[in-house]
Amino acid sequence: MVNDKNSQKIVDFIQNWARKHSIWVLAYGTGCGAIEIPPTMTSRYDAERLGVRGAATPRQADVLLITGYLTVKTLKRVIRVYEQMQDPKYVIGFGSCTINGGMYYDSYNTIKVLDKYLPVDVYINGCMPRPEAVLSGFARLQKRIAEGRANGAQQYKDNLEWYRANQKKIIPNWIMPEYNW
Amino acid sequence: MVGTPVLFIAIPLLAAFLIPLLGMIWKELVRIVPGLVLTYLLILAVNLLVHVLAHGPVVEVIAGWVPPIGINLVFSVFSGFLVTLMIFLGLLVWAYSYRFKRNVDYEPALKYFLMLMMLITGSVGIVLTGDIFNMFVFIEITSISGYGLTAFYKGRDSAEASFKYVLLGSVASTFLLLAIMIIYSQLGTLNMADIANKIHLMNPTLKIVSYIFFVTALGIEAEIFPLNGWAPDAYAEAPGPVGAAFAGIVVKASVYAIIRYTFTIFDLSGAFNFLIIIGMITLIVAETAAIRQEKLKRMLAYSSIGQMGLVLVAFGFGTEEGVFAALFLMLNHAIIKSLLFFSGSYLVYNSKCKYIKEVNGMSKFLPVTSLLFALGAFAIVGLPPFAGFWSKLSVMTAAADSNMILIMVLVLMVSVVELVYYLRVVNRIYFFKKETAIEPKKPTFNALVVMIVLGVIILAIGFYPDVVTGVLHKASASLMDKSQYIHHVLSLRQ
Amino acid sequence: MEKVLLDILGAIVTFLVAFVVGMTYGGLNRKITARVQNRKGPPWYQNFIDAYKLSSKKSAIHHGVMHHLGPAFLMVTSVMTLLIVPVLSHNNWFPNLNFQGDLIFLLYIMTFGPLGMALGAGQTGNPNSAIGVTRGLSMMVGFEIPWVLALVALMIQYHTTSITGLMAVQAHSGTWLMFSSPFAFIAAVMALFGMFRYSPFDIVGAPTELASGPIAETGGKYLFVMMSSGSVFTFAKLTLYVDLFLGGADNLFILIIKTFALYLIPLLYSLVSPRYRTEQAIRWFWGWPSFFGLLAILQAIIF
Amino acid sequence: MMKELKEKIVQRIKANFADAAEKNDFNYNRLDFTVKKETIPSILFYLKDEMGFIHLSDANCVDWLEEGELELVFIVWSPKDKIKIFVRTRLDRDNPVMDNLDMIWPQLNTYEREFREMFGVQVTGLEAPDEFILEDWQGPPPFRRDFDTAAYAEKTFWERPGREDAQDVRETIANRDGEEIPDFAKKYSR
Amino acid sequence: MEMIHIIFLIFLGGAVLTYFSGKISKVLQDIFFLASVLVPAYLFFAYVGAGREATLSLGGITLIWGVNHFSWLFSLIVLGLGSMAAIYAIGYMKGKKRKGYFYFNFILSIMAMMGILLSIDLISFFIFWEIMTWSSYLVTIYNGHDIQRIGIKYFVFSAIGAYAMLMAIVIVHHLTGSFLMSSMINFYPNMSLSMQIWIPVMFLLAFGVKAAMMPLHVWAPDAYSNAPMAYTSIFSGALSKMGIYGMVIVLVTMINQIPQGFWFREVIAWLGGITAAIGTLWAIKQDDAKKLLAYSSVAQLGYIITGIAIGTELGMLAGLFLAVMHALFKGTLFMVTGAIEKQTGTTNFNEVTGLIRKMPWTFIAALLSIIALAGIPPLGGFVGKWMLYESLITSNHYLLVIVIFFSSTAAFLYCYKFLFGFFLGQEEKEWAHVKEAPAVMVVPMLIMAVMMFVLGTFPGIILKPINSGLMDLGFVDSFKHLWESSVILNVWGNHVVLQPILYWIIGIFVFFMIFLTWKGFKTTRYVSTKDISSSGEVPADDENLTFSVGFMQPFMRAVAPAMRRQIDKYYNGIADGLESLFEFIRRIYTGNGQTYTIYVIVFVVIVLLFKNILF
Repeated sequence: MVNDKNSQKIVDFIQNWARKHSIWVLAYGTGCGAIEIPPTMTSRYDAERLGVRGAATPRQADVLLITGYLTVKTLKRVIRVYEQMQDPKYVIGFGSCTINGGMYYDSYNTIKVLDKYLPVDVYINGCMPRPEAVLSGFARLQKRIAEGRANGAQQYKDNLEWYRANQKKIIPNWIMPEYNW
Repeated sequence: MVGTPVLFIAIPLLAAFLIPLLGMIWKELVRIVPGLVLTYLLILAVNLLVHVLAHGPVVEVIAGWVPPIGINLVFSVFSGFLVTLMIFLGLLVWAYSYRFKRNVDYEPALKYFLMLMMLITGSVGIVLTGDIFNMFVFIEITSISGYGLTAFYKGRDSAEASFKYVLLGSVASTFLLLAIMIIYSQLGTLNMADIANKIHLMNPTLKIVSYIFFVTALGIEAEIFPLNGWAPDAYAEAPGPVGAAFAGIVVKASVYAIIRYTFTIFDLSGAFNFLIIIGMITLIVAETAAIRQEKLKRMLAYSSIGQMGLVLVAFGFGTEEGVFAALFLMLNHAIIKSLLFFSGSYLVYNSKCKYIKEVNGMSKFLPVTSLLFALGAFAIVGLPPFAGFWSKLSVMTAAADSNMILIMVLVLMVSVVELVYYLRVVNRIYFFKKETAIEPKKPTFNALVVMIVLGVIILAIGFYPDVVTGVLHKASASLMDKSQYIHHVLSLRQ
Repeated sequence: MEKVLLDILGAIVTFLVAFVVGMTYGGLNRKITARVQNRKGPPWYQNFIDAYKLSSKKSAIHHGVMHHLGPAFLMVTSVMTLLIVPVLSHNNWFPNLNFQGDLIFLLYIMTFGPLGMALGAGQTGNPNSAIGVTRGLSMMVGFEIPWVLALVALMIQYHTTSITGLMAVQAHSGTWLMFSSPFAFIAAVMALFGMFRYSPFDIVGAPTELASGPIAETGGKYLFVMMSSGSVFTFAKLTLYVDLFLGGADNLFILIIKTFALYLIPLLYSLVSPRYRTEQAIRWFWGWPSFFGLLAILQAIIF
Repeated sequence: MMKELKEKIVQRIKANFADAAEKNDFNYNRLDFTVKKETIPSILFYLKDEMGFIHLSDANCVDWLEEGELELVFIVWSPKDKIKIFVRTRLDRDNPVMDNLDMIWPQLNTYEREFREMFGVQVTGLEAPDEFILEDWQGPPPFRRDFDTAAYAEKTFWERPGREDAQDVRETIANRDGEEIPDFAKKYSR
Repeated sequence: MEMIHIIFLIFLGGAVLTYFSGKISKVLQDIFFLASVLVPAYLFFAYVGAGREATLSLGGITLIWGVNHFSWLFSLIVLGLGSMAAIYAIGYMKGKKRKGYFYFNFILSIMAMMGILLSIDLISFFIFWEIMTWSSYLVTIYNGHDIQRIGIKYFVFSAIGAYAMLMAIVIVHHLTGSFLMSSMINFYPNMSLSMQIWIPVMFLLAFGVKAAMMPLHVWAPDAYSNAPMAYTSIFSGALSKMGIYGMVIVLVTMINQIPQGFWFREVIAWLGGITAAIGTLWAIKQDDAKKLLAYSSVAQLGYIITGIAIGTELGMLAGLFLAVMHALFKGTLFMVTGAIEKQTGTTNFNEVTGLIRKMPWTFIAALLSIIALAGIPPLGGFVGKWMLYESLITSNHYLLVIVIFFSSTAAFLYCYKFLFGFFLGQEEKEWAHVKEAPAVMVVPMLIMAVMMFVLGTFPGIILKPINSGLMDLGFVDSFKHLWESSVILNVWGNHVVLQPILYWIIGIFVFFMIFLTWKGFKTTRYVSTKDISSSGEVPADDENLTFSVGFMQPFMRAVAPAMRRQIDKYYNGIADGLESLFEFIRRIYTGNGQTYTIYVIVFVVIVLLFKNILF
């Protein structure tokens, strides 16, 4: 029954609908962006009405929200957290820093292009993006999930070697466990 | 072969005097002769005891003068039992110390065995004699050989201990003589049976005073608190086997004397309670003092004093059960304390100060000795199935039957204290690491045999007490039967 | 055999009802919380979506057998509790395991799951999980005291240790135990705060401090089972309280009204309370609630 | 008052440390001494133990590229006198070596790790993990002035295309999503 | 020569043979050891039934041994647990020093326990009681000189108890003229009131020490935790039950005969309850498994004491059932601890972690025992707890039930601590080499674990002998009235049928187990315990992340006021005071001859002064 293409479609549709309306966010507060999350979640903007909800650990989370610049040191942790998340999982790059380095474009220790290292599904630009922008980002993610296009995790899995190479380029002492699925 | 009681005094005395002469012939005879003599005496004593058990006490008159004028020796079941026990212990002490100081030279061995024989003679004499002045003489013989044995090592400490013994011993002689004088002035007789017969004629105050003097004098020998100041030092400074001899022979004889005075001669109603009180005080003070001792032999000495206190308490019940318990206790004490002294002196053989802490970890080097010491310790605190349990049980039963609940509580509490200090030593032997650099001394073969024999006896009595209870019951009955004693002695008049 | 099959069928029905009602309560909880905080809040069916999403996660990890089976232990507790508690008074659809359901049995079976889950949490090796578990178990010792005091008061007052017995007492006298044994009710409700682990007693799984504590390593289907088990357990507990104190229910509608009314008490209390530390929570439970429990026992002995 | 106090302190330090070059033209409660590298431990000890400058406010390193030297600055503060003293010393830039000083103030340990990692100062006797802030660092010490940050970043990290011409991305975004740029926003776009 | 004689002879001879055969061959020693425990056990169950008697006359006293149903029940505990522990000990003692010493005392302990149970007269009861004491003492100090103090504490407490019992025995002998237990019991109502109070008190002192009843329990945690684990399993499992055995006899057969007995039982029941609470609280605090289990034993014995002190039929059933269960699960838990000690060399929770994948069978045994200990259905512990609560409530002990329940709930804390500390948590590199314990150790544990499971479902298996034992003590038959083979009931007619519960629990468990395992089976994967979500940090191999120090800190903070007072301290104060008193007495002997002479004079003067009072 599951092999049947149409029923698979229906199942996919329902699953994507559920995923779309239940987004558990692991906010990795690496930079100044972390301060934008509380207003997004609380009364003023109330992201919970979209089904967005904080998750405490990567094991439970659906979305990894990277709020701000990543140094080499934090990148290592972010990769680790991402790999611990359960499939399906999504990444939101938050703020200019994740897109092109932002104001840290010439810093000696800050990565500038996040999607070389992790498969980013949605970028939210701005420095800082306001909660409206964050909500818009979540809406965009929901849209992509519903359309089945939010397949960053699949992309990561397929191109693991490329991502690894990029990661290892700036993290020469690779001591992390291998990503094994 | 049924001998006569006089042999028990004559033969060892003779042997004691002959030893120096024989030593001139062949040095080894000094060591051999006492053993032969004691073996012979033991055979004699056992035979006589068997005879006495069957036919009643043997009374022997010396030099043909019948009592109450002459001197007589009484071999009743009670005294016979004690004599047998003493001679047996004497034999064990001899066997244990056969190779004693062998390598040094001839003179110490000569003195040692001579004085040992004298000690046995005196003690046996105390038990056998039926005459109070004669008893005084034997007590002096015992004491003097005791002084000598205490000072045997000729060191500063042993001389001091011996001097204390002499000091208190002379006080004892004084009081004993005083008491004898009072009695003789009142009743005009020195024969025990005769005195017992006439004691009601005596002035009550003088009777009490003389009894007190007797008890004081004999109490010094019998280690009653507070008269026993000499004892710890003497035990600690004398050679190990001598400690056993003191505990097993001298003290027993003195206790016998006290008991004889209390039970047979005097008719004081408060004497039994008096015995209980002084016995109790002795027991408590000695056992509690023992727990804080730092030297092994001193600890054993205090333990020995405490046991004697318990024996007095048991006698003090005044019932036949009490006497039975006391005799059982004396027997066990003689055997077990000897074993403890024997094995304990090997545990601290080479140490200078004989500290308890120097026995640490000895079990690795002296397994058998340690085991026997532990056996002795377990037995003396009265753990079943070893010998000590049965005597403790009989003491308790006797106390309960006399309604002495408080005494029971105290005795048992003191037993706990006793348990603690013995266990501390045993734990040190087995479970502590050896810290001091003292070289352990392997026991000689004959010592080992003696200790094993004692251990076997302890186990035998523990598992099957019937081997001794029969004799003990008869002995206690014979002590309780005062009129029979008087009758047997005085019937010789006719 | 037929009876067993019917029992199983009844159990499944009960389970489904409990699941739906419990999940709905969870959603309503979120909605009410949001409204109190002047938010719009998620829809009431949000919990169903979350549960379905969790169950449809494509992957899951475990740290060993105990971790793998921990949710099953938890589920056994929830379902067993549910099956022993009589859901409706006179209804054949919920025959359950009403073997004179015993309160003492219930007290113990209710600890089976937490212990099993604690073992699972322990095997993850995550220090946060272990810390959360110790806090949870400690708190359990806290609230069990007033809870047992209340139950013992009921048992000795009405001479029965079974729930059906207590229900019969209420049916017979016509008064709810909540009125005839008010102190026991107060103590039991205060203990309920601890059982639900809502604020102020939510230090067990404090998300920011402990990374949600015992479930820190649990995701996907495991979390789904735990979540459903929690919902079922919520319903079972509330039904138990309704049976004990509110006279039970004849039909589902009344049951839902009663349980929801009861559910609002800890819920609303949680909305206005900050968080207690563990020892504060324990002492709180050993304070007023236990006092009321003792009063209940006194009342039971005297009357 | 303050001046007298400062004068006294200067006198004491001059008396004890002959090589201390003093610069005392400040109006504030501040003194400034430049000493030789070897004198640093003793002067710091002296200030802390004898003169009541028990608080280490800061320790810093300055790269004097033109003079070929690194300057270490220790700022100590006396809560009693309310005076702070800058103690400076110069190290050879090519071979910067200093002694470990964290026995004076334990917190100096952290500063010394920073010197080591960011300026390449060799601290002899320092017991601390090798990495401080920069994990997996491969380049030269980044706080030296001859370190070309931009070049290093360009070499090590990817640059997103479009960045270099500094063009406003909003138009692009607007075009892509079919949005209108509001009038008020247009003035910001170039 | 009765079979009972033969059994004792085998024990004795076996002990000696075992001791000396060690000099010849270690294997021979093991064989002798096993034989001298297992053969008497077989002989006992095969040939000795209730009603058999044997006598031995010693020292004018006739020792009588016999079996009734009640002692048969306890023999089951002793010999059953003893056999298991003996098999286990073979593995545990392998390669250890002083095996002969250990085996010797092990056999003697079992012999002594059997002797206690078979004794009909008080003297043999006392003899075996003392043999049990010293043999267990000798094993307790097996581990060396650090525990000398502990051993002596144990022995002193035991000796005080035993001597109190000895006093009671000789007083009874004085009153009745016989050493028979039955004559004591029959004569008891005719005694004076003070004797009616003191004799049970003195007996209970002895039994309370062995049963670790508050405030006599202070020896137990130290002694239990320092004995070799193979022995502690019978020390805590069976030896402490001798105290319970005696207590039952005293409480039920003697005290029940007088009206004041109610208060007696009340006091004992409360002491039991407080013991349970205190033992539990202290168990939670421990960081060492042995200590934890030791305190836990104290607590569990508290339940048992409460149960039998209540004295109703259900209470007795509960107490005795818990006694059997306690022997099973505490025996197993000590064996588990021993196995872990054997394999890792330590039993400290702060050191050992994550053994579950290395020692799975041991874990299963531990898990089942812990579930039984915590009283969670469907294992046997629940049945006992259930009956205990029912009996407490029906006999109007309302506050006591709260105390018991508190300790029973708080017990979860240490239960979890035990399992977590050893088996769960991070799998550290330090313990990567650990292997499962040898089969000879694992099999006894598993057998006992299975027994717990069976007893949880069919408690009737053990309730039957308990019932016949209680009938021997004068209770009415409670079959069908309080219990059936798999049903327990209370006096209000409420009953729990255990089998369906078990089926339901297993059924639901299996269902969800399958659900969890099957659903997304292929994408479910195992990850190591180093792979945890710790804020993205990657713990290094040698980095110990296990949380075990200060494990129950929050709870301990909550109950801190209750734990400030330790009974131990009072005892230590008494001991120190006594030692200084003894030191004072010792100073009477000054070592000065003149002083001694003065003593003599003073003695004579005093006696002469008081001569009129004395004589």
